[in-house]
Amino acid sequence: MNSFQEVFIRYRELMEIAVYGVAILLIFIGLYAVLTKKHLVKVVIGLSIMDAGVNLLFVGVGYITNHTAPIFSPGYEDAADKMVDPVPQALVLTAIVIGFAVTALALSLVIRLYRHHKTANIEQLNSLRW
Amino acid sequence: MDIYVALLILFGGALVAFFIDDLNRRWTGPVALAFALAAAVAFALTPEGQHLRLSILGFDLHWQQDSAARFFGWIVLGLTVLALIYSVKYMEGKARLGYFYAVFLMSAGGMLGVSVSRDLISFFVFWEIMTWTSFLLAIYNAYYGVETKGIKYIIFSSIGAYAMLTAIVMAGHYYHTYDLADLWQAGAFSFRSYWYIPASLMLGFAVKAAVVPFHVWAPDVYAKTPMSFTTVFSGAMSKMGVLGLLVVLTGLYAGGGDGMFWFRWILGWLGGITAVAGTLQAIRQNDAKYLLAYSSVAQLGYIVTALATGTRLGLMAALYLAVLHAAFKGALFMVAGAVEKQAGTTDFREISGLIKRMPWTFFVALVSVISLAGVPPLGGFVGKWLLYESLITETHSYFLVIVIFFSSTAAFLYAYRFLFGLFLGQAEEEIKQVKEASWWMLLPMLVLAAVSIVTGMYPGLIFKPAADVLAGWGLPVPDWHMSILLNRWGNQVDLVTVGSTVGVVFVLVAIYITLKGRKTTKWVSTKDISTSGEIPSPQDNLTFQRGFFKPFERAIGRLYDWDANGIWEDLGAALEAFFGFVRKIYTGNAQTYALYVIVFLVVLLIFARRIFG
Amino acid sequence: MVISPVHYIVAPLAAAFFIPLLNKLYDDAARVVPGIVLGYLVVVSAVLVPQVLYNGPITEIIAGWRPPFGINLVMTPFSAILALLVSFMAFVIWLYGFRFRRTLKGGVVMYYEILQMMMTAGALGIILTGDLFNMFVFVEIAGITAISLSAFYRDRDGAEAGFKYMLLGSLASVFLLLGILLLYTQTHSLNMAQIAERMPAVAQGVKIIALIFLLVSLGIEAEMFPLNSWAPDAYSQAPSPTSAAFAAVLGVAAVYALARVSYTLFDAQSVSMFLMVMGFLTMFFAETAAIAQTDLKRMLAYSSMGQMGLVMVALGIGNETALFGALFLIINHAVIKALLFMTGSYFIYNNNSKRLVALNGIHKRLPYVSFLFSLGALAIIGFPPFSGFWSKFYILSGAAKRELLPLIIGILAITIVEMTYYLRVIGRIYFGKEETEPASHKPSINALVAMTSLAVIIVVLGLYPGLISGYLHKASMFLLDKQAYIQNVLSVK
Amino acid sequence: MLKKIFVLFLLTVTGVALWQSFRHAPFGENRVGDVENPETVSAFYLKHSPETLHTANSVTAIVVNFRGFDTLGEVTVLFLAATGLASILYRRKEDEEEEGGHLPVRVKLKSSTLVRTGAKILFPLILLLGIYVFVHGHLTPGGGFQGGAIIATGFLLMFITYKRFNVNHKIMVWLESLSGLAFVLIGLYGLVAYGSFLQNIPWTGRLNDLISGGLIPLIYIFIGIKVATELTNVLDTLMNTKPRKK
Repeated sequence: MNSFQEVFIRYRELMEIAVYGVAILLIFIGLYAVLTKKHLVKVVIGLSIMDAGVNLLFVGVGYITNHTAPIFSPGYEDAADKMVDPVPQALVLTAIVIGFAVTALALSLVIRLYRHHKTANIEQLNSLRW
Repeated sequence: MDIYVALLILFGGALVAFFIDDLNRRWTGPVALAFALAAAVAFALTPEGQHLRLSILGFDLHWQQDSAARFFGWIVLGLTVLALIYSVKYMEGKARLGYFYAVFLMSAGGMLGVSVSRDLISFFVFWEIMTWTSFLLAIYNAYYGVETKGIKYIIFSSIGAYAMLTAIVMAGHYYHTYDLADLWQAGAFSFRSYWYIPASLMLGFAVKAAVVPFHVWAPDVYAKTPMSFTTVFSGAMSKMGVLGLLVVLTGLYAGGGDGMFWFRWILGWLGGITAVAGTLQAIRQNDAKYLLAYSSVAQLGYIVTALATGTRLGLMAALYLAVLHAAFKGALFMVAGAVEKQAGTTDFREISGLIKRMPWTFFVALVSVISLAGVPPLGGFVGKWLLYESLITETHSYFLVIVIFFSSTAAFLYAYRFLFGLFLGQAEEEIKQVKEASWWMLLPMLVLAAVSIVTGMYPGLIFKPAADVLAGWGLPVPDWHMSILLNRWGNQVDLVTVGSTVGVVFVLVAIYITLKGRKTTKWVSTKDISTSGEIPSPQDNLTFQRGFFKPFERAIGRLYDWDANGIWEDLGAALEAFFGFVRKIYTGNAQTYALYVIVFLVVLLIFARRIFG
Repeated sequence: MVISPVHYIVAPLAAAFFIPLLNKLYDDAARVVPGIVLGYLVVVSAVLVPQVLYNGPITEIIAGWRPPFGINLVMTPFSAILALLVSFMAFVIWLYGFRFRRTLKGGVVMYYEILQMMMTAGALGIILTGDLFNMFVFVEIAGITAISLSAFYRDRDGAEAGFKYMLLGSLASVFLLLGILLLYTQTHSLNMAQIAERMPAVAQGVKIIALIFLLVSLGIEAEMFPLNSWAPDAYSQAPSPTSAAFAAVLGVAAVYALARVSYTLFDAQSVSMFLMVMGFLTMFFAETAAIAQTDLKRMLAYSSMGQMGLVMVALGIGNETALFGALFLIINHAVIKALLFMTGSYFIYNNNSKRLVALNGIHKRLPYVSFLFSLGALAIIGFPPFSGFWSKFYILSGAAKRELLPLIIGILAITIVEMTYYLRVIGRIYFGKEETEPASHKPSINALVAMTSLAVIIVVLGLYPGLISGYLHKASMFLLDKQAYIQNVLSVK
Repeated sequence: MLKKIFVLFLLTVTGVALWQSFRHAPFGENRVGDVENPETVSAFYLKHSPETLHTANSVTAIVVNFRGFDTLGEVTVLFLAATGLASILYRRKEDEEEEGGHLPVRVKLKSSTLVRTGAKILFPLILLLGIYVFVHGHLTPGGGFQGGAIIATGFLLMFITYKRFNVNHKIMVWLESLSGLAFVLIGLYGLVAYGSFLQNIPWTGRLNDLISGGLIPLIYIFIGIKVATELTNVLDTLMNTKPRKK
């Protein structure tokens, strides 16, 4: 047991704040950008940051103190009960890809909008209303 | 013959008529007529008392050919057949005939269905069919403002229909049945248990019967629908409201008649007010069609008042007037249609003196107007008599009698206006070419006029089926005689004597006038009467027909300021403005939309336990 | 190969991957293949739905791992009927659009066809899957196709509609992920049956918050007020067959997801009030906004939102009668709204304008299409004898059973608003004064077949609802029976 | 300003709610449970990944086999995003005229010699790394998605460096379609042969062998190819200013 792990166990509370807190903060920041930034690309960036936050939350939830990556490399064949939860990691892989797809699509829409409106200000996009 | 045959014939005929129009436009009318006749035959052949029980979606539907079904069914089918005979010529050369006849037949089918339905589900289904088909006919004439006014009819009808629907689902919940007989048994329409069930049912029926303040849809619709359908519209469809009210009344009687007092009071007065309002409005109309339309509203007011008494004579009066109103108002709308078809307009300011051009039409108009005014010896008189008698001797509502009496006296004014405006007076140059209507149009008019004449002498012809209706549903039945009216003090009137005396006098006078001829004088145009000191502009039509009853209008002047129509229109405009304001929440800004989502989320999070706890 | 529910997903997927290749060899492949696939799905439904209805639910194992561990597809009577509906509607919409898209040139047709077909596949996936995260994946498939299709016309408004949908859709997916994650941390499972089984042990606080996240995210997809602001834009800017599919395919799936989450994962009692209130508000705001629209497709879009609101109200009422009504209404809404969009698009096509004013007197140019539109309008208002009446009646009866008199009155009052604007349009079509007479595009034969078949369904179901009512009763009963669902899924070996 | 404060308030409430609810799942707590008698899905996967599937990387086992259906959906999402992107951004002659012809999508500046030479050397290495990653997806961290993404970055490098660099669309379409199709077909093979879509073949080799895990490496290779072509396609569409060749 190295010193890092000792520190970790002692300050588990702190780590919780660090990991969950950062993840939630990322969601927070992303949402803030989505809700207040006027530039379309910034809004899309906000969405990506949100995605990142959620993904981090996924990975954080799957973590188990002192456990290792869920890979049965040579020498770790019987270490199944010493591994972290692999399911959130698999899910996060899917979530990342989907996040990427949405971001790409969003950017293409931004390009399209910019071509038509000659501006990327989100407040200018209100020809459809009521 | 099974009970559904007549209905199937009508609805099938609608389909056939719709598609046959594409083949040959000339066949559409006769084919529709043939189907209506076939339906009438089928209806006649259906034995009394036959039941039909269906199950649809687990609801038991119940149709019955009882005396009420026959009574109202014949009003519907009789008028439909006559109106279709009339339509063949009246609608000749108009556009969208397939549409017209198909919807006409469906509408008749809906009304017939309402007449035979003895459970609330099929009653409502047919009621709605009748409503939307009649709406499609009401907007048939393209010039009618569909965007605003045309929609008024369907909105009011739907308010009524949905009030009914509310009552129906609630009744279904509380009593686990939709069958009328069971509901009557269970006292579902009593005001004691769930007062809103009968109340909202009656609201629904009152709207269809055009009772104040829900009458505003009626004048426009009656006047603007093609006259051949207005006949049915005013003559038969409004009677479906009467049928409905009768259904509720039956329930009240079955439940012992408790809690009836205020219902009787309110409905009776609403009927009285309707009668007065309709009459007063009719007096100042300048268009024969509008005059008749308002008059219809007023007549329905009498019927509703009669029903509201809920007494033996009152119920009899209501049923009797229902038939008579169908007869004379049907005939009068046909007259208006004939004049419109032949002379091009029904505006009093445009035409006058048609008597020589259209003598038969005039005869029908004369008979029907006399019957409408309730003057002996024609049928209308008997109905009025019964109404007064029930109000005076049975419910002692003397104020209401005064109101009704005022209204039916004032009705003389518009009755005269109608006759004079269209037929009497001096004939203008431009109507010299007008010809009498086709015999296909005159025939149904004469039949309807005959009903007024015959019932004037033998009202028992209608008393009998009406008494059957009342007896069949367990309502009180008065004594009745074939041609003798009784009153409480034992006096009696022999209607045959009265009728034949008046008839002989009428014939003698007619012969005298025909033989003597009328004096011929050089008259000036009625449309060029000099104004006292005022300078008329060229557009002014200076006929004396303008402001015909000016003094009368002046006398009751302020009453006209109460315009229910305006109130409803303001309400509608206010609602639309409100809706227009509400939809501004869709601002078009993507960020605002995202903000809505987050606000919604946060509200849910804050009140989480309250909402989902 | 025995027909099984997985065909619903695999056939469109394989076709979607295959079409780009085939399109190189044969020009029309992109237009024909989706039809074959969707037709095949209808056949699959025709085989599977009777099985499900008579022999009970089918649970299909995927990758050979039994339910709580592997992903599985569950075909309950409820989802089977919706799957049949969705695949049939998708096929009809494809048939309708077959020649319509001749106007599009080149490779674009291929993109369009793939996206449209995959939207159906996504919706079917949502309906069939028994796994919560898998549902998220399918929601995303449906969402991404829907966004692309909203912006498909590449004009200024299309891109705007797409962007709005994208923004709200991304929020929805983030919330959905958070909800799934919360449930996962508490129940250690992603299988809906197992989550439902373990739900009672979950702390109330977490449960409610997870529920809120799921409801908000599915609410966005199911067009719940105030989350539905993307809908009018997307519906009105998408190509018309897509608008029809939004209502008939995507809407169905979204409502299904909402129903499944609130009925199976959570307690129907606790969301009852919420669904009723929000459904009613959805109806109110949508229908009142519709009345002032000047654009036909936008009007239809708002009307769609109103119908979804009514479905939510019915789900909230939550007794068997109301659920029957809800299911019937979903079917009606899909069929009728698709018909309205189809016919409406011919009006637009002929006028080169979406504006309502342009509809004046159009029945002279398109008599049959106008007739069908009017039929649809009358049906969706709920006039008997069309099918719309029965669903409304059942929902009201359900409300009456819970003695919710104000709700009944409210629904009916809003129906009057709805009636007003639909009848105004009918009035315009038949009696409006015609101003111009541009060249007329008569509907092609395949579109006529598609529209007529929908109209026939409307009339037949209205006159003889007994045709399907037995199945719908079974389905709605099954939706209410949470334990049966859990049992069925978890007992599979 | 007021709006920003309001937004901050909203976000605070959301954050607090999230924080509160994730407190119910303490960080680092063992929620997997007993692996030998699995109660949770995670334990089940950890048990069966080495025992039944003989796949060293249990995340890969989950992604490709246990929850392979998700992955199929995920690949589809990517495919659909590429399709949607193409449908939104494809260019016609008319558009160019409408929009004034030129668009500053491709980098206008010429890259320096250093960059160009470096890219030339790095590109094959990046491709190799990508291929390595997805071939070893069942043994080491990484897999089809990661490998595909690495390959796509190689193409991105080339796109940025060389203005005239173009991928061969024909090959791309073939690769893209065939790899996707292969994934579905492998799944269908499971359905036909063993009665369950995507079911693995019984022969799964030995743990930690290169050829082990049954069909898992094969599927992951196809996923890798698919992702690589898909991402490259997306990049190509986003960067390309010229009308697509047909």
